[in-house]
Amino acid sequence: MKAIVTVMLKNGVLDPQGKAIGHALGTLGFTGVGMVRAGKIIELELAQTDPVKAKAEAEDMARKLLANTVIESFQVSIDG
Amino acid sequence: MKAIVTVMLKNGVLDPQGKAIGHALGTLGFTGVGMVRAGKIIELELAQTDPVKAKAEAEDMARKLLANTVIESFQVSIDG
Amino acid sequence: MKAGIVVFPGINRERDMAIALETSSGVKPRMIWHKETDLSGLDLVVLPGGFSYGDYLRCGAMAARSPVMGAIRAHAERGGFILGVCNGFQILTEAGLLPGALLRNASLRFLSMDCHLRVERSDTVFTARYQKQRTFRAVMAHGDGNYFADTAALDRLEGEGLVAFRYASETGDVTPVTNRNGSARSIAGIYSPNLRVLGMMPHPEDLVDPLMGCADGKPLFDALVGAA
Amino acid sequence: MEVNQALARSFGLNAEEYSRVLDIMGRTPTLTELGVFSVMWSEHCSYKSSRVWLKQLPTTAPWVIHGPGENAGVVDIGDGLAAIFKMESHNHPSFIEPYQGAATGVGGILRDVFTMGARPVANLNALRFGNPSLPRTRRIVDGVVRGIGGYGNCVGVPTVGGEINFHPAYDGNPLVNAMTVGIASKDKIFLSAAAGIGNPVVYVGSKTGRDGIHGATMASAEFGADSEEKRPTVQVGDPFIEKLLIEACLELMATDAIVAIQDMGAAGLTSSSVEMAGKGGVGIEIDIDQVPARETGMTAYEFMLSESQERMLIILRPDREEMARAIFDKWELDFAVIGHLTDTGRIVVRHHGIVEADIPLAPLGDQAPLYTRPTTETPKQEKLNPARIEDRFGLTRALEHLVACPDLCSRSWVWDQYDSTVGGQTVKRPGAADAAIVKLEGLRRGLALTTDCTPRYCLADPEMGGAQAVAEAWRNLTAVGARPLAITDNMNFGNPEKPEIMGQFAAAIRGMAAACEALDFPVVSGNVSLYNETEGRAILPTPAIGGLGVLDDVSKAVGLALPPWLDIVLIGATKGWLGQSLWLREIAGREDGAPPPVDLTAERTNGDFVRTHILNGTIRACHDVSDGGILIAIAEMAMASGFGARLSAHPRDIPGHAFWFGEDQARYIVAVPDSVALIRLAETAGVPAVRLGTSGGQDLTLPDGGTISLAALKTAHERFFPSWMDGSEQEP
Ligand SMILES: Nc1ncnc2c1ncn2[C@@H]1O[C@H](COP(=O)(O)OP(=O)(O)O)[C@@H](O)[C@H]1O
Ligand SMILES: [Mg+2]
Repeated sequence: MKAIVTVMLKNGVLDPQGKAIGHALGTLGFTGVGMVRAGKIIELELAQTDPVKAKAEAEDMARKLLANTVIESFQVSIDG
Repeated sequence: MKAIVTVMLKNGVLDPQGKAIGHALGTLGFTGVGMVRAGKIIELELAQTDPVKAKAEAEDMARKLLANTVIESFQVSIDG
Repeated sequence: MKAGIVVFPGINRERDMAIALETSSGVKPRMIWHKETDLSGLDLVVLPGGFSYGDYLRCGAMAARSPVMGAIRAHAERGGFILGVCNGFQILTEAGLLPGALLRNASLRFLSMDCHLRVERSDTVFTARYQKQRTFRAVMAHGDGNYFADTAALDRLEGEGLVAFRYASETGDVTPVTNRNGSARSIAGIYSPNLRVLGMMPHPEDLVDPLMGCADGKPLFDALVGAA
Repeated sequence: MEVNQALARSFGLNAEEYSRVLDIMGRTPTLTELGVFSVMWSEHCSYKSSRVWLKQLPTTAPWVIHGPGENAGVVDIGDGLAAIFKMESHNHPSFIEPYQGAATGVGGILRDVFTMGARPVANLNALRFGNPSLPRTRRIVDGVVRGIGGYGNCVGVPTVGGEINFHPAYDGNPLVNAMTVGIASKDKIFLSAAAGIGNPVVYVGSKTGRDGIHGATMASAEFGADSEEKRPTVQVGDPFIEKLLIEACLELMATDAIVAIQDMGAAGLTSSSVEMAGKGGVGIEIDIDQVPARETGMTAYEFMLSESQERMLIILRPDREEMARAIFDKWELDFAVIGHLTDTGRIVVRHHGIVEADIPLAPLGDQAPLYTRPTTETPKQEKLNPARIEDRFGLTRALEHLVACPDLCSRSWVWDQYDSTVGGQTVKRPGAADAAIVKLEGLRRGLALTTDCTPRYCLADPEMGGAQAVAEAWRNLTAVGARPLAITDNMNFGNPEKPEIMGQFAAAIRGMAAACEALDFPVVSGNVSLYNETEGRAILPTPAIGGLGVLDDVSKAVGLALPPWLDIVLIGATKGWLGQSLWLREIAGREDGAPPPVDLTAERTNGDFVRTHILNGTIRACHDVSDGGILIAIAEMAMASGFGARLSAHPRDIPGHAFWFGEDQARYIVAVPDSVALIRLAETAGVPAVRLGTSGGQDLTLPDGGTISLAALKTAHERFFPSWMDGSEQEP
């Protein structure tokens, strides 16, 4: 079972990286680019075969390690 | 229109970060964790309202800047 | 040799580089703003170390796409000399002027320490004042210096003699222990096929003054400025 | 939201302070006004508990150009140059979010220094952490170290020194004190007093978001359902922008455009505008609509209190506005004229055309609360008699144990993550000498830099501890051959409303003042951090000292690495002082006794002697004797060079363990070719000196016959940090 954990900075938290990327896209001539946010994605292969349990497990991992919940929020999706 | 670009290291490129996360999860007592891969996610707000065009645009951005295709592969998805 | 140093936003070793070049040549190098596009008259273009664009996204990614890069590419095609150190090396690979990529250090930590570089060939303008297979001291200061290229590319580099330096012990032994950042085949620097573009991770420019306790980097600049 | 006493209390103003606000305003203040009062009258901005004591510190000397009161201290270092430096704490943010807390701490102190016109040339950091066996401590250390490196490495300022201690008293309250040193031309120092009625007030740097806004407001009802999103967000640093800001400001400072400039530090726009106008005796008007915003829907209150990073406030000459704008455009930074100076003596803040604040500046400053809080003296501890303290360990085992303990083990795991060479001027990097040495570009002149404090001494005897911290900083500068010039301090203490804590503070200041006086080593800048407590338990009193000295010629400096085949000589008197020593804590398991006394006369005589003989080339290596005593000092010297030593017997009237591990002050270990000659010179100068042995070989041979190989010693010394951190390689 594959779990995909997406970790993004919370709204309102400055995202210097996203800002710089947005700026660079502008320099490259891309127009119509609004806010850019950069985050992390972590793909985990889990032995767990029950998707509900796998999700709970990955969420636990996110809380304990993968995300810094002071400034980041996360989302878990399970991919068969 | 929001485009989400996911950038992962290609297979065969060493992913020390993924490995370290796997190791750290083990230390925290999580069992049954197989391969871990770490990547980046970039969320872009685009002025473009046509999802097909938005996707093409984001793919262009990925090729030109967001991913280094020597080591990384990317995927674009469009979200409402 | 007329030298110029490219200043990208966030670069921070351009002053160190200018001091090193001036120490060897007696001439202040030209500082080139990243938006300039005319490099005519220059023999050597240096891409210095630092954190262009904060190293955000990927080290060197944004700088590699800045306006000056077109002129740098043309300079390379003309057979001009280019030295990229640290972030400069990362920019050269991101721009495709040198093969491969620099990944996060294997330890996932920034490495700030001296290292010894083994000189793989001494018949280039960069290394003419060093001895082949001997080492010199340089400063490592990077978070992403882990050189990567696929096996075929690595074989080609080796086969064509384009590996410039390897991480080694003081006496020249290349071992996993001396390869602190985890680089493929301990590679610390590589040349372009015409041997006129050099990219390297460690900093020779921070060790050019005996007052710093070591001037091992000076021969590189002496050789360069003496070459043309 | 209704402004009343309850709200004021939640903003940190007590009833008496709030009634003073009402008196000054003559009406109920607006929310924004209350916000301005609360932050300006906070401990952090007003120094209301500490000011009466801080006044006792000596702050002048012929070489002091600007003492406390400016953004940083300024001293004359010769050749027409000035060193500008300061230390500042970021303790609480580093506990909440270690990486960003430490990173923004570095960013903040950098701005304090370059706002005065200096190019930053060195960073140091004084760190205190809790019990290493707690997983939380490990996480905090990892985050703080990454944060300091992440910011400092990126901005391109070398991190050249610092210190780290562990003690359970810091479990819930680590200390992160960051110091920056910059260099400016002596006649181009920029100050913060605003002047010139009508002059534009210019905002530069990053945009403003809701970062770090006073947490107190969030308790109130108005932020209901979506309070999660409106929580005071952690300040995130952007070292890339800071780097651009440094370059842009220095470029502007090379012109004549700036009348006054100040960084937006704690309390952001409020403190910078109030302080600049207040100091200049002028009024200021700010139009919030012009302030670059990162988020939508922000209120005037939020704009005024935001602690978004990487921002500066500048008063410009009106005719230079376009030129200044062009510079910031070039560096792609925000530049906005957000107001102008007035002759009203008031700060007026407008938002959407509505006056959100209108406060007279003079009473805001003059009537700021000032407290002489009650103090209780720390009871003196008993002097321990070394003869009564049994040594069950022997020298060899104690040495092996001590070099490996968290407080004495190698810190290379830490400094290997800090770029210490960027700039190309670092003569002595971390671990190479008692003070870091950074050369001045193009000159042989250099600065020596150190941070010091021994909190366990300060707890046992705050006055002695305060004096000791200053003396150790002076000694560390002396030990490389530098002439000590001045210090910055960072006073980290618990809750000042407790008499015992205020007593610690007052006593530490007394001790520091005496040492500064005796050593001609004035305080030119500093910072106070109070309320460092968790669940009523205070940290150890920690007056961290950042010392700066100058070397006319850095080639004359010495490091601590022990060269082979030299005589090892101890300078300074030894009584075998074990009270509060690390030997006592780590080997005998006791944390008691009076700390070693500081004899300031001996300190000066011994130090002047050592410096003279470093500069004339006699002394080839030098290390001060501090934590762990003589044997630890020699072991550190040997490990640094890879050459061992053979040590001879000690005086009979002192027990061996007390002689070798006691922590008597004012002492140095020096290596010289001819000890007889040096000792003769010392006698003439009234300086105690005794030969301890000879350097050379691969082993350390102790006077009791015990031998330990340097390789084994080094392995023990270097083990702690890497093995402790193993498994925490996660990214921030
Ligand atoms: N937080 C830190 N950052 C950088 N260097 C540090 C830090 N802590 C300690 N060091 C360096 O480690 C060395 C030893 O530190 P310390 O034991 O405090 O020295 P001393 O006892 O001589 O004052 C010094 O070079 C010091 O600058
Ligand atoms: Mg010392």
